[in-house]
Amino acid sequence: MIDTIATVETNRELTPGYRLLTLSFDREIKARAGQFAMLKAHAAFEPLLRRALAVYRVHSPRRLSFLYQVLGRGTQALAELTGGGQVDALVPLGNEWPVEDKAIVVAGGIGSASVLMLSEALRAAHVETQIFFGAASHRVAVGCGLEDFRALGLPLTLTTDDGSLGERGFVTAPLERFLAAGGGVGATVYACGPWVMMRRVAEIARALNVRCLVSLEAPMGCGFGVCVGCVVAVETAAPLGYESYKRVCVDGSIFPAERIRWEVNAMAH
Amino acid sequence: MIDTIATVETNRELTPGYRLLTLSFDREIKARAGQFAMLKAHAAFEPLLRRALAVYRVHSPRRLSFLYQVLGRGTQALAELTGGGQVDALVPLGNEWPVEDKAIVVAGGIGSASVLMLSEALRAAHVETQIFFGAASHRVAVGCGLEDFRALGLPLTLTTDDGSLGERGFVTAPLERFLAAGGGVGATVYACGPWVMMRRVAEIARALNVRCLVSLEAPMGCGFGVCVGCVVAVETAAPLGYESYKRVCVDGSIFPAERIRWEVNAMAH
Amino acid sequence: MPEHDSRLAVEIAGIRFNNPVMGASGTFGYGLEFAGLIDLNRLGGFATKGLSARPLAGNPPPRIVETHGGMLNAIGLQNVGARAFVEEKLPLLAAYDTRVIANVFGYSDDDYLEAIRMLNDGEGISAYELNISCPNVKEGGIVIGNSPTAAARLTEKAKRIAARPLIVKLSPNVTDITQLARAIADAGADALSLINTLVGMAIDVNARRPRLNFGTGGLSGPAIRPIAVRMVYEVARTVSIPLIGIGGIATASDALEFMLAGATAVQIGTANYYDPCVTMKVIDGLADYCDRHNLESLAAIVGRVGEK
Amino acid sequence: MPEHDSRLAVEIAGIRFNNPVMGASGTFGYGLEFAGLIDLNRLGGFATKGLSARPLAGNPPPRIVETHGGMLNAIGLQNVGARAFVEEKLPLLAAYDTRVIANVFGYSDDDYLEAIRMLNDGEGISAYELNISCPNVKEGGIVIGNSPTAAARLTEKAKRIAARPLIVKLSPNVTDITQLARAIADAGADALSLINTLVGMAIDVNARRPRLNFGTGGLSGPAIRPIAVRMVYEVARTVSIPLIGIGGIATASDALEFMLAGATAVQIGTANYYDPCVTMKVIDGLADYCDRHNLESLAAIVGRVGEK
Ligand SMILES: Cc1cc2nc3c(=O)[nH]c(=O)nc-3n(C[C@H](O)[C@H](O)[C@H](O)COP(=O)(O)OP(=O)(O)OC[C@H]3O[C@@H](n4cnc5c(N)ncnc54)[C@H](O)[C@@H]3O)c2cc1C
Ligand SMILES: Cc1cc2nc3c(=O)[nH]c(=O)nc-3n(C[C@H](O)[C@H](O)[C@H](O)COP(=O)(O)OP(=O)(O)OC[C@H]3O[C@@H](n4cnc5c(N)ncnc54)[C@H](O)[C@@H]3O)c2cc1C
Ligand SMILES: Cc1cc2nc3c(=O)[nH]c(=O)nc-3n(C[C@H](O)[C@H](O)[C@H](O)COP(=O)(O)O)c2cc1C
Ligand SMILES: Cc1cc2nc3c(=O)[nH]c(=O)nc-3n(C[C@H](O)[C@H](O)[C@H](O)COP(=O)(O)O)c2cc1C
Ligand code: FES
Ligand code: FES
Repeated sequence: MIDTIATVETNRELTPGYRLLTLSFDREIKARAGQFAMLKAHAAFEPLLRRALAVYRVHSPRRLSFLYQVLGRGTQALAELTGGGQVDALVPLGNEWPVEDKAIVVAGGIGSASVLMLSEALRAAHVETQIFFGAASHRVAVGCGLEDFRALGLPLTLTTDDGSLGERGFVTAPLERFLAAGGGVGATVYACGPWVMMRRVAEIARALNVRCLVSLEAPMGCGFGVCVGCVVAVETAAPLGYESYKRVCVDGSIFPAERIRWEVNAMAH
Repeated sequence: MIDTIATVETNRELTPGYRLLTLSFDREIKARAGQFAMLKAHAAFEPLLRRALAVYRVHSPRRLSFLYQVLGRGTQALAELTGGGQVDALVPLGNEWPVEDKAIVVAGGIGSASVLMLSEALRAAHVETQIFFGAASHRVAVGCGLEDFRALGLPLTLTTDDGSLGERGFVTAPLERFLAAGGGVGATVYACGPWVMMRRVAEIARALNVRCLVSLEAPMGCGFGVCVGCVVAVETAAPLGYESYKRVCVDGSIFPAERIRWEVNAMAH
Repeated sequence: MPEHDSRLAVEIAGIRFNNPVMGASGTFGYGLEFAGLIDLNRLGGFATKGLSARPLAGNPPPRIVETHGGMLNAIGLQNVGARAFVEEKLPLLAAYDTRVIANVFGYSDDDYLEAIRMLNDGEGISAYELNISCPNVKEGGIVIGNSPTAAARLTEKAKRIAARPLIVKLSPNVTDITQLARAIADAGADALSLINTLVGMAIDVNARRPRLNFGTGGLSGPAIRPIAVRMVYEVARTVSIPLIGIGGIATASDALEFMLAGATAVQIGTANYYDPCVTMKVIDGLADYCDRHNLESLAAIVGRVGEK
Repeated sequence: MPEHDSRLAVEIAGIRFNNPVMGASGTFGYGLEFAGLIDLNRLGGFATKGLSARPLAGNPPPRIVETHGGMLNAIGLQNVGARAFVEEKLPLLAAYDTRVIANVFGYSDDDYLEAIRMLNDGEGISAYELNISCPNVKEGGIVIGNSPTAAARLTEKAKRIAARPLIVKLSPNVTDITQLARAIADAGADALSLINTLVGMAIDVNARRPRLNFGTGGLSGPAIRPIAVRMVYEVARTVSIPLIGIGGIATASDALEFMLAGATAVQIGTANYYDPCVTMKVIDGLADYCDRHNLESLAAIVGRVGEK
């Protein structure tokens, strides 16, 4: 974990509301698939807190990219950055996706940012991999890095909510058909996306007895385990004990889906 | 007075810590010498309040320049702007410098920004004009627009605190010699600069019986007369009456020097 | 005259406001200062600068200093006086279709009553708003608004002579704002507005002096909004008279937080300084919200924050 | 071990701190979380996460939400418990040359005393800091820290059994913080720290629910600094025991405001989240200030804000 000021190389809009930020670092960053950074425009006085963004790509140990959706004040301030601009960065953070023997990658919306490096790693390890990629529309799919996923050459099933590209509907529909048809035997499902999507993926995987890992999102105060603000309720032996909550930033962001008490955390989403 | 969003054409550093900002407007702005604008980087969430900057130049009714020193958070946020950036602007504000028969212009530091247009107007009206231009150093003098003043071709006396250009010392020294030698007969002194400089200019002018106008600075909440935060204590018939304080933004920023109760306001500077 | 969006209309103490958006006292002058910037006829209303029985000069500068997310002010209640307001400002306001709330203050109960009597003579005032966050000179400098007993007593006296509905503006510098609210409601106030500024201080570390001439000042702006929303939420669950929410409002979403917490209307203060057209933008934003949420009357959401 | 700048050393209740900069309770974990980020040996000290007699799970999410200039938190005091702290965390902290202040809380006086007894067994604790901003279940949910009598009584009991100097941390949610401070000082506290968070609320206007699961939360960060500085200023003029200033500190200049107002030392909270090395930067900035102002001892400026 390194706290440093990185320099913006490029900060390119892919489609309206979606951007790719490439940063250069003064030191080597050992970032693995599934890890994230806490970032903030250095010159911005507001908002105060850094924002969690998954490491999208490691071009070299000193050059990382982040794919992000422009939502509120923090990502808006990032979107204002231009080449040469400075970014406060704490990186790398969180645990990593394990590479298993057979893989089903499920990306929902900008959740894709967390699984491109995983998909690359799976391909490099010659793991049998199936990608399910869902987005709201054709435009959003492009913003969520569709072309980068297509370039991997792995089998990819695409859905859009509005049917403007691929199958119409949610990504969980073709996933369920695939698993129901036996596609999940011996596989691990890796999911990252909106809370409701991950919850549904978890249900489907559990019902069909497929192992499932999810990378969770939570509002983060610090990103390094100290504020205890980013917790998620997990199953424990002693229901109301000290172990009832886990920090997404250091105990995750990747968790086995069956550990998550989806109904408790639902209030947060 | 127009409240609008202006677009940055250029935002050029003249010397470290001093910049020239050129804005284009969607409407015609009728700005006169001595008036100012309240400006803020549109996309910046902090600081909240706009900052007062004198209109340095009117290139055309839709194109104005501002010369500013980068000090705290507000001017730092302005300094981050690049071409195409947006600026919240309330303009024009305050009263204007009257053009009289004989003129002595005194600019101290970035106070110069308020008197370039005045000097131009005086020259255009063929008024006998003498400029006194003081700055901390050669570098600061350049940042305060020295070249633009020199280009007017009017007689100009230059001082720097460190002697790196022109006479060493404060601008009030050659001014006092000039007035003591009779240079002020029938003239109006127009002064803008740091509080202590204006106070001293006012003393010298009063002692030598020369009319003196000053453009004051004050922390401003609104710039259009409503917060009553920018006041200056003035001489009144009834000492503690309602009329004891005048708003710099709408009653000024230009005042006859003898109206100002310098010792009361000194606490603010 | 603009067409008003009837979905936005609200009523407080029998007064109908075209929409719930008002300018807050001390930040909206006498209203007229905004005539060149916004369409005053579109505004729900505004509270005047605090008016006292006699004109006041205010404090020496510096009177304001910006802080993170807000500002401190120690204006010292500079104002033309209640009499001059009635004679010089009110006639000019008659040209506009908006609700004028006269904000009143004093350093003793009698001061307040004297100012109210002067204002009773004025035409075109919709209500009075008592600013009770001033130190009471008679009671050894305690702030009336920090003492439920003192505040209730003043409310009762004012209500007796006031020719218009009486709004009392609460100080947030208290341990339990519900106790204060209840005492004032029981004393007969028609509505409550909250919050006034929080007492704060900023120091120039190089000069080693306070940044304000007065020493301390009132903190306002977005920085205080969470405190204000919480107080409105608590008071709404304590009294049944209508509330006007104030504190750091700069967007329609901010205004809606207060309405959901329990305010029937809102006042915008500091944001007018850095965004002079903010009131118009908030009104537009509230209409948008009605569109998006299919509301026939915005008033239906007042106090409707669920338990998350 | 780093060389300490002797100009920065301060003393509180007989404890020497290498410099006046500490991490604030609940924002600095058990200190160890920062070992990879800063040099803990350079730190004046830190207050641990609030420790209770028994471990606590804390509140369900969401627990935090950012606001303008600050954040609201309703962590629910999740902690490992005083016993586990003594057994598992303290031994690891022995490796560092910094002052450890154990922050203690409970829901009743007995809770507090039980936790203090457990901590009395620990090695390497320099002082206790009582967080009295928790609702007292026994007294019908009133917050001990909002009642001078309840706070004084707890202070007295705690002082009697505490094996280390006792710092009491004040709640800012009160009408008159000097009254609270005086009661606690008279009851025997060795020092006071202030301020804790202000109670606030944020609402999701689309979902029409509070943004925090708990409903309300504690407001911290630069937004509250002016309120905190004012309270330190007031309390410094009321009691003679040393003060530790807290609230929105993010720079050396911010820390100096508190020292000039009357604080002997400071604690930094929220800023650690967005600037994990902030404590080191503030220490460097204080040394710069000593250089620029020719100070042989920074302690000389404590309380020295003039009248502007
Ligand atoms: C480990 C991790 C990795 C992430 N990686 C990426 C990434 O690679 N790319 C990317 O684009 N995003 C990523 N995110 C999400 C990203 O951190 C948030 O989108 C970002 O913090 C939002 O900040 P903001 O300032 O834009 O929005 P805010 O102003 O903080 O909020 C924007 C809007 O979203 C709403 N909102 C905020 N948080 C939540 C929430 N938790 N649930 C529902 N609504 C919410 C707010 O109400 C508001 O309307 C990641 C999050 C985590 C925890
Ligand atoms: C009518 C008018 C016209 C102006 N025209 C120009 C202009 O053309 N160009 C230009 O550069 N500036 C001009 N100024 C001054 C300019 O407004 C301030 O420099 C600016 O507001 C500072 O903002 P900031 O955010 O940089 O600094 P802030 O963060 O507000 O303050 C920066 C530093 O300066 C100190 N400071 C702030 N205000 C004062 C004060 N009044 N006296 C002493 N110290 C202070 C602060 O303590 C801080 O250290 C003008 C001011 C007025 C009133
Ligand atoms: C400069 C200034 C002057 C104020 N004067 C008054 C006043 O005269 N009477 C009053 O009741 N409130 C006064 N207030 C308080 C505001 O009406 C409002 O309650 C407070 O600022 C919080 O709202 P805001 O955060 O939107 O500014 C003043 C506020 C400011 C900033
Ligand atoms: C997430 C969070 C948790 C906190 N937990 C505690 C606590 O357990 N005990 C305590 O005394 N103060 C606690 N505080 C209060 C801080 O110690 C500090 O008093 C307050 O945040 C103001 O300082 P700041 O503005 O620098 O954060 C907590 C603050 C935050 C933000
Ligand atoms: S974000 Fe602070 S503990 Fe996880
Ligand atoms: S700046 Fe507000 S009245 Fe002058």
